[in-house]
Amino acid sequence: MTGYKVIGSAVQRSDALGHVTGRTEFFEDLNPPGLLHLKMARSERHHARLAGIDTSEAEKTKGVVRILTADDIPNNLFTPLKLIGVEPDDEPILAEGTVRYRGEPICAVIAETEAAAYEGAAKVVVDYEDLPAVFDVEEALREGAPIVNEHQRTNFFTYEGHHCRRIRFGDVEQAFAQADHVFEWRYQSAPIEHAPTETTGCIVVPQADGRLRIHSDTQACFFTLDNTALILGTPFNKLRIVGGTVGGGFGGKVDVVVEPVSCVAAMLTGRPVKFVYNRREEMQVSSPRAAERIIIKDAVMSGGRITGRQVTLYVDSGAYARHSPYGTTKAAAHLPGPYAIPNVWADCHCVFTNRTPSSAMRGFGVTIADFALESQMDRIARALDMDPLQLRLINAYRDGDLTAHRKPAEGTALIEVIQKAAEMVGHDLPAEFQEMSSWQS
Amino acid sequence: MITAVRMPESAEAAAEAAARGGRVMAGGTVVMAEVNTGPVADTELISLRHAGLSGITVNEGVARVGATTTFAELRSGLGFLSEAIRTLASPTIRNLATVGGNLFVPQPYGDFAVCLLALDATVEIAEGQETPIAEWNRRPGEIVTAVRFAVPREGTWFYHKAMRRKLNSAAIVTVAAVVDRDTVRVALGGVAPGPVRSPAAERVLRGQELTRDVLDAAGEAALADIDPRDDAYASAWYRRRVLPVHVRRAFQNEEA
Amino acid sequence: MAKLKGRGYASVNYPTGMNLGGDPSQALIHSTTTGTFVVSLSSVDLGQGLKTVVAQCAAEVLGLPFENILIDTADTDTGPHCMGTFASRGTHRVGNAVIMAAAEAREVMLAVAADELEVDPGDLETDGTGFIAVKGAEEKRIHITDLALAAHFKHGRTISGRGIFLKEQSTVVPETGEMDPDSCQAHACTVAVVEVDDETGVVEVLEMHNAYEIGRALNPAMVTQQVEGGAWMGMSHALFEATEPYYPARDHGPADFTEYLMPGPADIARQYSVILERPADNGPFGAKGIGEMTANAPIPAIANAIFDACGVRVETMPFTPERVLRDLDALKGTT
Amino acid sequence: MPSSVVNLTVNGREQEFLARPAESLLTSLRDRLGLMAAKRGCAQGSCGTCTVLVDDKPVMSCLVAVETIEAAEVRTLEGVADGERLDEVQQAFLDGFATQCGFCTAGMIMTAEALLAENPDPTHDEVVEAISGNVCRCTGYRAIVAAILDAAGRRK
Repeated sequence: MTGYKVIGSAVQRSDALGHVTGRTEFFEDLNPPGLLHLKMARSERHHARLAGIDTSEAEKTKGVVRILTADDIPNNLFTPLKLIGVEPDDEPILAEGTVRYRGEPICAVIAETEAAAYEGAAKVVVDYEDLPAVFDVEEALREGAPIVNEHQRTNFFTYEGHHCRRIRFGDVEQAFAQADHVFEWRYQSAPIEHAPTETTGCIVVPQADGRLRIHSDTQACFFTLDNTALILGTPFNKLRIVGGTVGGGFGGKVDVVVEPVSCVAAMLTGRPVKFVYNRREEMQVSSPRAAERIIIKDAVMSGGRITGRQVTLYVDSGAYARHSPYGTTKAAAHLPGPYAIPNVWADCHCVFTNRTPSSAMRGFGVTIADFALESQMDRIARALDMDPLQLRLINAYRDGDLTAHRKPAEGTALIEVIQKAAEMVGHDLPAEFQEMSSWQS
Repeated sequence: MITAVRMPESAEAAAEAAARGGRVMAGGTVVMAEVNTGPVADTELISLRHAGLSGITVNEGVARVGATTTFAELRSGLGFLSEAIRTLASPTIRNLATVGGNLFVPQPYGDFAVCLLALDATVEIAEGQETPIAEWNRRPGEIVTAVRFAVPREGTWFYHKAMRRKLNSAAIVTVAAVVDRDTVRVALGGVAPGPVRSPAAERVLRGQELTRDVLDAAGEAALADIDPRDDAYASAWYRRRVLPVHVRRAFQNEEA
Repeated sequence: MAKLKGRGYASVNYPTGMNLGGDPSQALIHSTTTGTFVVSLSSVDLGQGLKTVVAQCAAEVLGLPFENILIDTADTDTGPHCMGTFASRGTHRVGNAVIMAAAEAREVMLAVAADELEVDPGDLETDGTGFIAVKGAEEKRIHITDLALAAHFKHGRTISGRGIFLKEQSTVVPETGEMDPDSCQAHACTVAVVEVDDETGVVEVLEMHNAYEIGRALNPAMVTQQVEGGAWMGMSHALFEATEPYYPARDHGPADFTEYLMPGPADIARQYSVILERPADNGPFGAKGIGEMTANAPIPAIANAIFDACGVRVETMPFTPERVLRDLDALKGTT
Repeated sequence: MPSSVVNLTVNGREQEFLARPAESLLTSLRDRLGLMAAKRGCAQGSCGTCTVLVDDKPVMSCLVAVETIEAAEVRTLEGVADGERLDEVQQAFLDGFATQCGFCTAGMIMTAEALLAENPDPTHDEVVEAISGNVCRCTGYRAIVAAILDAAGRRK
């Protein structure tokens, strides 16, 4: 055994007592006196020029305190990964001149009650001039496609001068030329919502010393604080985030979408403000897992050895970048899957369309790639009339193999989990496959 | 914005309140969801909770079910409907949702309305008049007080609902039917803007043994009576494609 | 009508830690006057159990009972910086930072104990129950409560420690994609057993067999939670979920849990799970991240099982009854 | 806006408070009475996180206009434990690692309380049906179903 006393033991979760007694505090369990409610008037169009925004009726709504537009946000244009140097700023907190997806926030209505905020938001009159919209990644990349986001200039995110994130390892063309078989198939996924039971939200409470205390269900306190401070143009120490209890995250609560506008509302009214997505907003407006399209072309020898793999990946970023450029890089780093393939070529495109901006979600870049890669492995095995586990074992990466991104593999155990799974379901493997090991070549 | 909630204490008072305008609410499962999450045009809610409209009576084989009887109450009150009610939302919702309210929910919800159509139920309106459900159209200010139907003889009631989940899911296709020696009524849900009867399927089934061939023919015939739509659960194509399968399964007692 | 049964396989790896590094997390730890160790963080527990596992790490390093550890998070005024909870980085980054902080605190703890017991710190050991004792002379010992009181009121010392974990940022060579994106890789193989209704295209997942290699299972019960919950999510992604069911059209987007389909408690598969451990050199006690990856292998395992069952190759997620049935029809040549 | 005076017995205590027209029981519990265990996951009856017992029946409190249940008995998760002593359902959830993020837990436990009060020895399928309106996005449900069955066993 390991000799550890606490590590490796199933000690009770430290948060479970609070959960089963209902005492765990989530951000919305705070109810400060004088709380105002913020609701958004959102774009009803996929892509449109905003010819006019009339808030006069909304302002007259009983209980409405104030309405915010883009002009009220100090640094309205941002991108959350600017903290790690990603450019350009491409997304407004509140729409400015153009809306690029249905559901994009235009005006924030602040009111004494939730009902009044909803009613005010419904009374904002927006005059749209529709622009051509594009909803498909490959159509978006075609010449002449309408430009989704002029801050990005093109419908793809630019990686150091390249139109995509690339992997170039070995020579796939030669592998295809020398292969016994070449297989090419296509895969696609739908956008998927994080669907946390607790929706995204925050409550901002102005403090006696002029600072703002932000109660949030963010997954990343300082990330949210830093981005919010940049948007507000305030010193970082004017803000304080109190969080740490999240009713389901799954990557959906790192976008910094509710805090900045709530802070502006709290600063301008001098009162606590709550902005929490309703269920419809969570399902349709909050960023989903990106829809992906993946084309895999493999060079395969008759014995099952895969000698070349070419992958073309399109990640649908929606109208704005958010975390998708990083997710696309993460996908590239994951290719060609857990296999030692000597020739790998990948073009991973982060594409802008007029859909809800996608962003981080549990394993993004990897989850959908695994669907494609492991479907591909099954198809190859069937095409060669091979045992699907043996095909994987033949190609499995081991310690010391150089990955396609040129990092020596270590701590690998793909072979061992395959052997274990085979054992679990009574899938017989010949002796040579049972004796394989990830840490011996 | 809602500025008042009326709570009439009789059917007559409810009808009077409704005649003056306002949104009628029974269990609240539809109306409160709207009130909670967006602007509502109405300024008044008329709650039927205290209008004395709940309760089940069975007289000489005819059941009268008060409009605000919940599905939880109905499930324990009328055994033959148990399976149908099991497919309807979740137990917590069934503690609130009412028989009357179910008449007003849009497809692909409203499975009980499909049952009522198959049962050839009548709808009782506050004024005391009854209308066969197949001919009934809601008029503004009208309050449903009860539904009435003959309890089918044992072995003559058929119900089958195809869902995306095994429990708590809207209908892909709902089939409810009464098939007796001299009675054949087939009602379908999920496949049209409202619940529909299928005269074509009924013609095929009338007087026949419910053999595989007959059921297949009935299922095919039923396609003539539907007008399916796309929604979040299924496409119109899919509903049309699987309708014959589910018509057959409704009578075959197979699992979905 | 037939229910067609099939089995499918998928094997995957998953990176621990934010791609490309440059994502530090810090931990501060100090003892109260009575020997409770407060770990100050700004890290967020999403329900995956971060607070519990890092408390286990602190307890193990300090050699004290789990109950002696309190986790204080997540307040940016009181907790030191953390990049956030994502990318399966929490246990790895924060665990390492806590271990470093706890090791520093342990050194002070042993130094003060050495003063109290008048021995060399190197001769001391912790027993996991709260005592610091002289190796080989267990009667010569001091309890952490007495020790903390002495440190504070007699020696004027804080028993505390600082920790940070930083994986240096790697830049990508844009021409080739050369990079050092991760800290370690965990592994999984899932076998799914499904049944396909050949008249309706409905797929039911009957069983999922999961073999996971995750470096070290810091808390096996919580590992099981992740494996089971993730496999459910994978099954949900595979068969049900889409915010735009008619992609690329944006029509009929589900707006609530009624329309947004996920398997309910009646739809879950029987699960069998086995955990293997191959400790990672850079992981806390060898642990690799398991939070995200558990949803991944089930998806292709189900896709492959569907093919095994009925010959339909699903290429588009989710594998709805409609998609399966259209392909079944095409196979039969009926459309 | 005219508010109504509402009287309820909540967890055995008589409560009188003002509620806005069409205010949900959930809002009253949280905003008027400070009982925060019931959660707002959707406010539409689709998630079950706000489930409480009204006259012993589990209902989604977001769907109940509070003024329509004047004088009702309401029980929330705050009223389940006996002081610091957990009841069997709570203990089974704790011991069975049936919570992760914890947001669905209050609704799950209250649904289970109602089920076990009515049916002390439920089958697996009866437990599954009882919680079929309660969404959990973390656990995959198995541990929750197991905990409820375990709680039934503990009560025997």
